[in-house]
Amino acid sequence: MDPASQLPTLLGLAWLAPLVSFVAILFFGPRMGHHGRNAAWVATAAIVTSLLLSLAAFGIWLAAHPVTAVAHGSHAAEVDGHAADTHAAEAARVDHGDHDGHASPSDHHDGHHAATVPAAYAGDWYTLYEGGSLRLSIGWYIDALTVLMFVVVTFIATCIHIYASGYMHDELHDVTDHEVHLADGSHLHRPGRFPRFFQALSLFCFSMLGIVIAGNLAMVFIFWELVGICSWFLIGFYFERKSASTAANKAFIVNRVGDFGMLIGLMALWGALGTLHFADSTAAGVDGHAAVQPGLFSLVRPAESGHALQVPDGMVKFANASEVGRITTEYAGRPADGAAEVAARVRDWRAQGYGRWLLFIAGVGIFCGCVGKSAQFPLFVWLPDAMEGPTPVSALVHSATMVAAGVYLVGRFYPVLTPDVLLVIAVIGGITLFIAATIALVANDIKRVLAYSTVSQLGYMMLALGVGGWSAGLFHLVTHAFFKSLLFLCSGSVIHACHTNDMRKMGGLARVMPWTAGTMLVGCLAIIGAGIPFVIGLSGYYSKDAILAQALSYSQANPSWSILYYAVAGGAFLTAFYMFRLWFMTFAGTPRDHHVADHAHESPNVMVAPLVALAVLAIVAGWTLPGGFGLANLLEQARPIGTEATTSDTFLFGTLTVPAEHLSHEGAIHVTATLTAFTTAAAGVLLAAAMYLWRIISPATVAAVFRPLYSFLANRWYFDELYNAIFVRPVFAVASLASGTDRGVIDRFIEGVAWSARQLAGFDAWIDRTLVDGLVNATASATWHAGLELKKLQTGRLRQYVMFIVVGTVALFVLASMLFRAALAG
Amino acid sequence: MNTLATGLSFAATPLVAGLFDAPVGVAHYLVVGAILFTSGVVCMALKRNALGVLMGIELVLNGANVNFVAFSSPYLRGEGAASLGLDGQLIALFVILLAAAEAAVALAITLNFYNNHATVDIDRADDLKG
Amino acid sequence: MMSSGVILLPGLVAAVATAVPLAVVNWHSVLFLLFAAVACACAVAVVLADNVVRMAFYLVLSLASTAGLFFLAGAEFVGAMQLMIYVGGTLVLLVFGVMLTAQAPFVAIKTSAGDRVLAGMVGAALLAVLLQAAFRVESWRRPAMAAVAAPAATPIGMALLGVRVDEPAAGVPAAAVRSGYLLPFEIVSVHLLVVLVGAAYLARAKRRRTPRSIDVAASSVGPVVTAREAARSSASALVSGGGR
Amino acid sequence: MADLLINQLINVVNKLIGRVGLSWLLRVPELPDWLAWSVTAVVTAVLILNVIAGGALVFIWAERKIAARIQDRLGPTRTGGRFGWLQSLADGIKLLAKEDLMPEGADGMLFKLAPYVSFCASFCAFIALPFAFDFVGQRLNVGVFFVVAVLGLEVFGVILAGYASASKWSLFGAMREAAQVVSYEVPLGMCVVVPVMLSGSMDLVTIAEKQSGWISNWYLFHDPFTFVIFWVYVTCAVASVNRAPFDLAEAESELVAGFHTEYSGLRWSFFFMAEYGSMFLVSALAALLFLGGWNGPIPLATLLGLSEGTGDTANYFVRLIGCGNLILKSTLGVLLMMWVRWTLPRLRIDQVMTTCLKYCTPIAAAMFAGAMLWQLAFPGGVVRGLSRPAGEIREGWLEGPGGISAGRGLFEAKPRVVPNGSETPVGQKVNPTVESPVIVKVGS
Repeated sequence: MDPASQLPTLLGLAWLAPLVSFVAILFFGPRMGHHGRNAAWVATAAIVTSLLLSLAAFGIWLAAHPVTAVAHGSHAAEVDGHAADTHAAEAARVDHGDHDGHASPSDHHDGHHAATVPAAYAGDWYTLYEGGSLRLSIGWYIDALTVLMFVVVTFIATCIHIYASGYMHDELHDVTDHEVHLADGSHLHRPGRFPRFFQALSLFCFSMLGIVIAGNLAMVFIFWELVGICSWFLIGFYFERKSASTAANKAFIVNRVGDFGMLIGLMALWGALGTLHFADSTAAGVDGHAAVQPGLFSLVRPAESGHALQVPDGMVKFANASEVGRITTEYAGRPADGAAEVAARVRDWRAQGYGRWLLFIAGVGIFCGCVGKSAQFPLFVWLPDAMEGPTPVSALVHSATMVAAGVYLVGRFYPVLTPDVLLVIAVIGGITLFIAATIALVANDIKRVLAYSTVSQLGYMMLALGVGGWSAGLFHLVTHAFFKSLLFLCSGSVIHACHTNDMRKMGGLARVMPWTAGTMLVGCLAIIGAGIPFVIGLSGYYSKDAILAQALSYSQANPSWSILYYAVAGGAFLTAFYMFRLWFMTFAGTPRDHHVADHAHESPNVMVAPLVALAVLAIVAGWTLPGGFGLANLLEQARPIGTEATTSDTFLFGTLTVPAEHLSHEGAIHVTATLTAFTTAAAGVLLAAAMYLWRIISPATVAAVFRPLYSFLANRWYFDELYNAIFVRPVFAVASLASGTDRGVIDRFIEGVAWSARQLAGFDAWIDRTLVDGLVNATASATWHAGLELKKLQTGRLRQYVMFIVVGTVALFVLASMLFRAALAG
Repeated sequence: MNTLATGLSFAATPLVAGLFDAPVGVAHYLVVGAILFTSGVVCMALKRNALGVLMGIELVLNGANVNFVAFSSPYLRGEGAASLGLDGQLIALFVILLAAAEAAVALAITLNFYNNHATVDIDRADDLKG
Repeated sequence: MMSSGVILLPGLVAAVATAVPLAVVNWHSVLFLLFAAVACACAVAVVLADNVVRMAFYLVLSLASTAGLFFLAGAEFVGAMQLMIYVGGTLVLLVFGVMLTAQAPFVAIKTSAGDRVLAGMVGAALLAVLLQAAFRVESWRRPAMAAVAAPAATPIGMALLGVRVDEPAAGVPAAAVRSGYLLPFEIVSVHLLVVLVGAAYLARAKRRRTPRSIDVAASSVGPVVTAREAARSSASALVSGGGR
Repeated sequence: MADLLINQLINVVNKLIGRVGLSWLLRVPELPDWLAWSVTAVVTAVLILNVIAGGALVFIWAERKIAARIQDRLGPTRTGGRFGWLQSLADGIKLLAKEDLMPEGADGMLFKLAPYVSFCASFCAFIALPFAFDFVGQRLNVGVFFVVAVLGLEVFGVILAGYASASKWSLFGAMREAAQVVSYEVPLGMCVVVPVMLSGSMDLVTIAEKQSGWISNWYLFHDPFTFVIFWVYVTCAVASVNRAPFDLAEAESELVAGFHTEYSGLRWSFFFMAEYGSMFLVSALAALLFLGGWNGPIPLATLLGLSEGTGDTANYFVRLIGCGNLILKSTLGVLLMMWVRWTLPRLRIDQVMTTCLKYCTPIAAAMFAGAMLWQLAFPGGVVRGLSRPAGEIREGWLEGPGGISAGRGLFEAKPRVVPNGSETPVGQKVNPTVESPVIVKVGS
């Protein structure tokens, strides 16, 4: 069995299957059955195919790299590393054998090293462009994380496809959109767009999988943008609705802002290092045999430095270009010596700190992209509005794919991030999680509550990554993907039943739709991390505890940043509160609006089935089986090199210590974190129950008491207004100024030119009319009168004409004989 | 009578003698052609009857033909005089053909004229006079 | 006119008898004079006659004797052509003359004396010019000794097919006269076809209310009606005959 | 002494007879040129006139008898013996004795001239008609063309007559005849063109010579197309001489007597002679064009060794036989016309036109094209001439090496010096001493 050659093939096929269905639906969608009914089957078949392929790849991976309990400590790490290393080595051999892929960043010669080298396979399918040092290619980078993400994404996407094929059935016939009011007051009546929806869905899955499998940053960026486009399609699916189209545009534009930063990061990396590949790659050298070209990871964490993070030579030289230039001119004659000289100096320069800024900027830039996609603090405003899209879209976008993309990229790019960048990430995540949670407290739209919870959960992940909890963050990403998509689908089925998003109209639905209620309860428990401490819990329990513990250890390591820990704790409390507020308001108690409650009903099985599946996963996803098999340990296989040890660094924000993650499993920290999480969550749930279940405290009075705070939160911290004031208005002002200039100055000038031209033409016309026409008319009239005179000659008497002819002929003869007598003589 | 005849005869003697003993040359034909031509022209100029005009045309063409044939004839060819050779006869042929065509069309026109004006008097065909 | 002719002829005969010793009479010249005299006399008669039918009769005689002249000149094919086509065409002229003008008002459309005088003068002037042009060139007067091939229709046919098999006339550069006549021949044939169609179209029997001619005819009596009916019955055939 | 005398006598007889073309007068030295010419012309004209007049007499009698037989009568039986063979002579005397009437209001001059015009037409046509090799008034190299053209002139007199005798019957007849003749000349011309094409000459003598030999050399049997077109020719010929069933010009049932209603006596008899003359003419033309001319079905003379150049007397007899041949064939043609006349009913004018424009013309055109193609495909006709030397199987311009040049040779008499145009085509052609180009060809 040869994973190095099989994994890329399997995952590549899994990646391309949605593309096939996209193309098929794009061209034949409308012809697929009545109103394109079968498009759903095509898309579902495609995504199921890729799910099966991903599962196969998962199995192969597990067979190749059995998951064992991670014994903490360097010794165990060494063993594990040894195992992984051997695998990588064999993989690399095979690769070099058939030249279609290239080995992991684990260089073969540093066999037994203190650090564990994650098992990974990298390679290129196709090279788009190769020039200078830049090589853009469609390639793969496969490690445990990739495989896991594939399974998660395709699984959730499958559920959502099935769910959507039921949810979107309205689009199968002509639709009257009651939210769109035409000029004549009537409602928009349009044909259904069933195939288009699945077409976009397939493209979305394709793009997301592309990001996951991407082998270099350029490819990541390409699919990054593709995801943006798809989100634009899907959020704006009801583009006739003003709100939907604005939401789509908003999401797109806000993402552009992030992507701008990402572009900066890409430029910094490529300009300084000349490559965008994660892993080492073998470029065919001039002499034909392969020459290993180091990738980003091995550049930033070279093996000879024990995989410790250091500013790569390229960046140092780039930062100190003036010196380099001077030296090269010095050794004009002998470039070899010049290169040697520079190489000799690099160490000193690095010590002087050249290039650190560059590395920082690169990290922050890439993170900017993630901020946009993952809706982090400055740029999270698009996500709640994105709820305008159909609910399956919300589920897909906000659980597994789009927002996950940012977190995934940070995780993937982790080795390159310096502690300073990590701190930035952590702070941003903290702010995000707190703001979003607070807003979620007072939101009444069921989907918005979920949206803000998503944002805050993403903040959790970012914060986890920022404080060094690599596996904690990604673990939460996976679990969150399950239960958040579960929650969305539940809310979808609720909306589907009540035809409203407003929780204040709901209540007491648990009786009419028990399955939804139950599954949604599971989801809520999972998201608040409920569980019996130290014994067992839902998936959220494990991931959240890991985050909390890591935050705690980080705050202990850097006391000045302990605020992060409190943010996490508070966030847990808020999360518990608003989630159960949602559940109580929706399902518990008595119906507030009978008219809604009466025709509420349980959703069809095709929608319930995914709920159950997801609920099960939301429960068990976090468990670690005896023998050590579990997501957490699986992720450990992919832990970036050089991050398992505590690292400390001094740069921008003083000295920062990123504690090793396994430290957070030490007893003290672990216990504290678990208890904190439990208490906060319990408190939140109790408070929610007190306010919405037992009605001990009246929400109204609370709102009245904290009126200003309430309105502040209800207005979402006035973020939209803020951006409106900061960005939108100035832009409008500039635009109006420009248009004013155009209208006032340029148009005036042009009109002036036109006016003068018109005057000139008028004069010209006068000349034409008087002089030229006069002349022509004079000629004409002269001719006319001449004709009148000559007319008399035409008497209409044929014989007269004959006479004229004869006389003329005779006259000619006579004249000729007189004039040319000589000629005629002969 | 007799006096007139004899006087005429004496007057005509040199001419007639010349005509008789001089071999026929191109000039003789040309004279015939000229007479035909002239009488055709005069016919056109005199006849008020459309058919008369047509006949005049025929005469004119015929006179021209006589000239052509005369110039092309191998027997009348003068000393070193340029001769049309066969081309003269060919041209005469074409003239005849086209004369026939012309006669057809002209007769059709005349018939129309007669249908519309109930006459063939071309002096009444002045509807378009200036 | 005829009376004066009656007087002149014996005069001429007498003149011939007195002035010309029969021994030197040239047979060719005699035939020429005969034909030429008939041709010219009939041409003049065409001018002088008033009755259309007679005019046509004289015309036919004139043309026929012209054909005779052609025979004398060795252009036998042209002569035959003349007889066939011209006489055919004139025959149709004659028929039309009968049909259209056999009725009292049209038998003779008189021309005013002034016109006659004027035309006579102009004609005389033209004749004078032509005659003096005819006698101007010396070499046109008397023929020379020349090699003569028996006249043949063959070279004409070949020339019409674009091949020249006749030897060039004396004193003419060969290249100048050797052009074939295939293209003109074709053009003329197409032209004749077009004329046929066009004439048939122009002369077709119009299906409109009885034309004025009919009214006029109805008022008149006698053979007129019959003549015109004959015209109706055979208009197309006659026109096609003319187009031959 | 005596045998010398006898030899002299024989020579003289030979001269006299052999030169029956009458050009022997020219050979008499003391005879002035102009007298010789005029005597020749007069004698020729008289001969032709006799042919016409005698023919008319015979044909009138024949017509009477045939009509009678076809109508199951006896016809003339008394005048001149039991066959009434003097009947037509008696008729002639009666006609001469009749008074010549001219209706009032007739155009005198034209009324008088019309019969002679008609007669002149058919008379002139005879000038170019060869009765045998060298038995021809004036041999023209456009003989066929000339004959057809002049034949067309006959209708002229008819129209004049119709107009001049101010009678609607006459006018009707004239108009009908004009229409009919003018339109029938088209297919007639096409039919005539076919033999011309085959023989490559318009000279009737040449055409006839080309058919010498066995009967299979007649153009009638040259190929299927010529066979068909011969009958087209017969139809058109009958129509162009206004014989029944095409005799609308003198449809006695409708128009009293057509164009000659008003005529009587001698003038009428001239019309009559003209008619019979042209009947004979078209028949002779048919004989010359299709039926081998004066060549009998069996080349008797050739078998007897009496070919050209074997003495004047022999030539004379050969040609006399040929003349008899031609007259026989022509007479048969005339009799055929009579047979048709008394058998078929008269056509209506529209039927006449239909026959001409819808049947004769297209068929003639198609046959012409067919004959042309046949000529290109297998020159020489269906059956190769049986008795003719190979060199004689000539088909117009297809013959001889170098094609056209050889063709030209056919008519290429030696260029002769013409002193002052004194000798003209007319004179030169009458002179029989000039060897025929055809013979030159065959000899060489």
